[in-house]
Amino acid sequence: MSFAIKKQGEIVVVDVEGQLIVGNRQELKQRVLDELEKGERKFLVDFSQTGYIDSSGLGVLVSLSKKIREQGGELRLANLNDDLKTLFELTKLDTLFQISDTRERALETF
Amino acid sequence: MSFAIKKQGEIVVVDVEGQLIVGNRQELKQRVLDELEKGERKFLVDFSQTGYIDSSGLGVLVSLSKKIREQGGELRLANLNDDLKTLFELTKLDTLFQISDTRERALETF
Amino acid sequence: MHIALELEIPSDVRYIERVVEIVAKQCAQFSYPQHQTSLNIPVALSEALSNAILRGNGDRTNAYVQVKVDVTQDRLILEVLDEGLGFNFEECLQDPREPDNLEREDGRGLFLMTQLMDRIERFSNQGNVVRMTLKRHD
Amino acid sequence: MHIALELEIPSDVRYIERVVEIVAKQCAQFSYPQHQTSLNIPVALSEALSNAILRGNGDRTNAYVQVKVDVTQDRLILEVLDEGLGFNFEECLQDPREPDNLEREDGRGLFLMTQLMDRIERFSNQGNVVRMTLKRHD
Ligand SMILES: Nc1ncnc2c1ncn2[C@@H]1O[C@H](COP(=O)(O)OP(=O)(O)O)[C@@H](O)[C@H]1O
Ligand SMILES: Nc1ncnc2c1ncn2[C@@H]1O[C@H](COP(=O)(O)OP(=O)(O)O)[C@@H](O)[C@H]1O
Repeated sequence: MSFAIKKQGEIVVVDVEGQLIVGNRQELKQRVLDELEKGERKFLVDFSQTGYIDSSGLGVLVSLSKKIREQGGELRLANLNDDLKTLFELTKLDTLFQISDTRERALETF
Repeated sequence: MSFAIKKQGEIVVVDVEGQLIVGNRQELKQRVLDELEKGERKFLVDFSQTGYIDSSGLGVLVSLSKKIREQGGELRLANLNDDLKTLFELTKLDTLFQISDTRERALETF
Repeated sequence: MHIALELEIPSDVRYIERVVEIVAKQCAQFSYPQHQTSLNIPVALSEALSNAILRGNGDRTNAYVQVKVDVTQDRLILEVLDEGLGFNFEECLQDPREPDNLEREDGRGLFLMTQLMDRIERFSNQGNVVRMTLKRHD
Repeated sequence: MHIALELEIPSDVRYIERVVEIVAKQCAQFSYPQHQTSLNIPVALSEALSNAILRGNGDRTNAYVQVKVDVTQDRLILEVLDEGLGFNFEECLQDPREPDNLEREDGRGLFLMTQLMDRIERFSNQGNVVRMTLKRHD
């Protein structure tokens, strides 16, 4: 599991490779907060390479989203497979995030 | 696990794909004996696609080799990986069979 | 065919991913449907494991977590054992979908376990045991 | 980390390949060296299983074979249980390398088990048990 962070235009795109779980969510949190600190405001997390996400992974996304909103920014999500969609629906987190089917779409509409 | 049998020149070549074990050795035996019945005399078993062989698989090779010899023919082996070589050495069956490193070599020297 | 698997790991969240992989592979042996081996089992088991490690064993650094798996063609039983004092499942279970909870960082673990498994039991047996049962849903 | 696995199969040689695959994968989890997971374990376990099915259970068509696996970083213990009356291992063990035996079709199973494992024990415990121990050899 690892995170690849790169900038596309003015959007910070994070690829989550592997699991997003209690063992590594802290790393994701810190890396996104570092970018926020540096002044970045638009964030996209791409799950096309993600396995499963546990409740603490979901929790990190919720808390990052809040912190980013407090700074006038936004965190969006893209490329959830069917399992991940189910997970967001079960927890109603699909109502909290703007979720795009593809990365391109998410980048265009930001 | 399956067996592919084809003829190259006057040599019947048998590819053992997967395991050669108690559950499928009977099939190998029958198919080779059918060819022997039809008048074939030169047989090469190629193990390049083989996983493991158990004692009943070794037993079938020994008994086929004997039956073929009794008809004035020969059974040779090719492409044993390191594990299979160890198995033949442990049981001294490497002294009973003519074993070639490659199929080409086995075909040439038959 | 019937498989029973027992694992024991140190109380450390870094083992979770490996345990989940081993258990999910075992169920794949029985050709459980893909959404169960890639969503229900991994997520519910991760939740039970991280609770056992962080809540149950907590600061007991020499403690262990035991996982027992019992699989047949029809159903999977997962048991996660920690060395803690146990807890009241019903009281600790919250609904993270409620407006007041939706933006909270924590409190989704037990809820996800109930949603992703067919049955959850909690009992004490020389430590705290959470037992989860999943029927094969094709 | 420590894994214990128990499997129960009908007394039918067609299950052997699947059981071997499950056990070998479990050992691969502990990164046992490749020659052990691709030679020693598969062959020794196949031998014990086919003896349990064909010799131990024999014509008992409703009988089962149980396999218990206990793996740690350092060693693997395999137990194969059948419902037969047991046998005298030393007396049944032959040397297939002797000139008189070299061209025999059968009689290599117990010999291969002793060659491929570090230790073999046979005892009775509500049926016949063959226990094989393999140390990790890197
Ligand atoms: N194994 C356990 N041992 C003790 N308490 C537990 C255990 N599992 C869960 N709990 C209790 O249940 C609460 C809710 O758990 P959960 O829904 O997973 O949310 P979170 O762990 O994020 O708080 C925990 O905060 C804890 O008090
Ligand atoms: N599980 C078992 N139950 C009863 N007898 C057994 C068992 N395993 C082995 N034996 C005896 O040991 C003999 C030798 O076994 P083995 O070396 O595997 O050769 P093979 O099975 O080819 O005869 C068998 O023929 C059988 O009499």
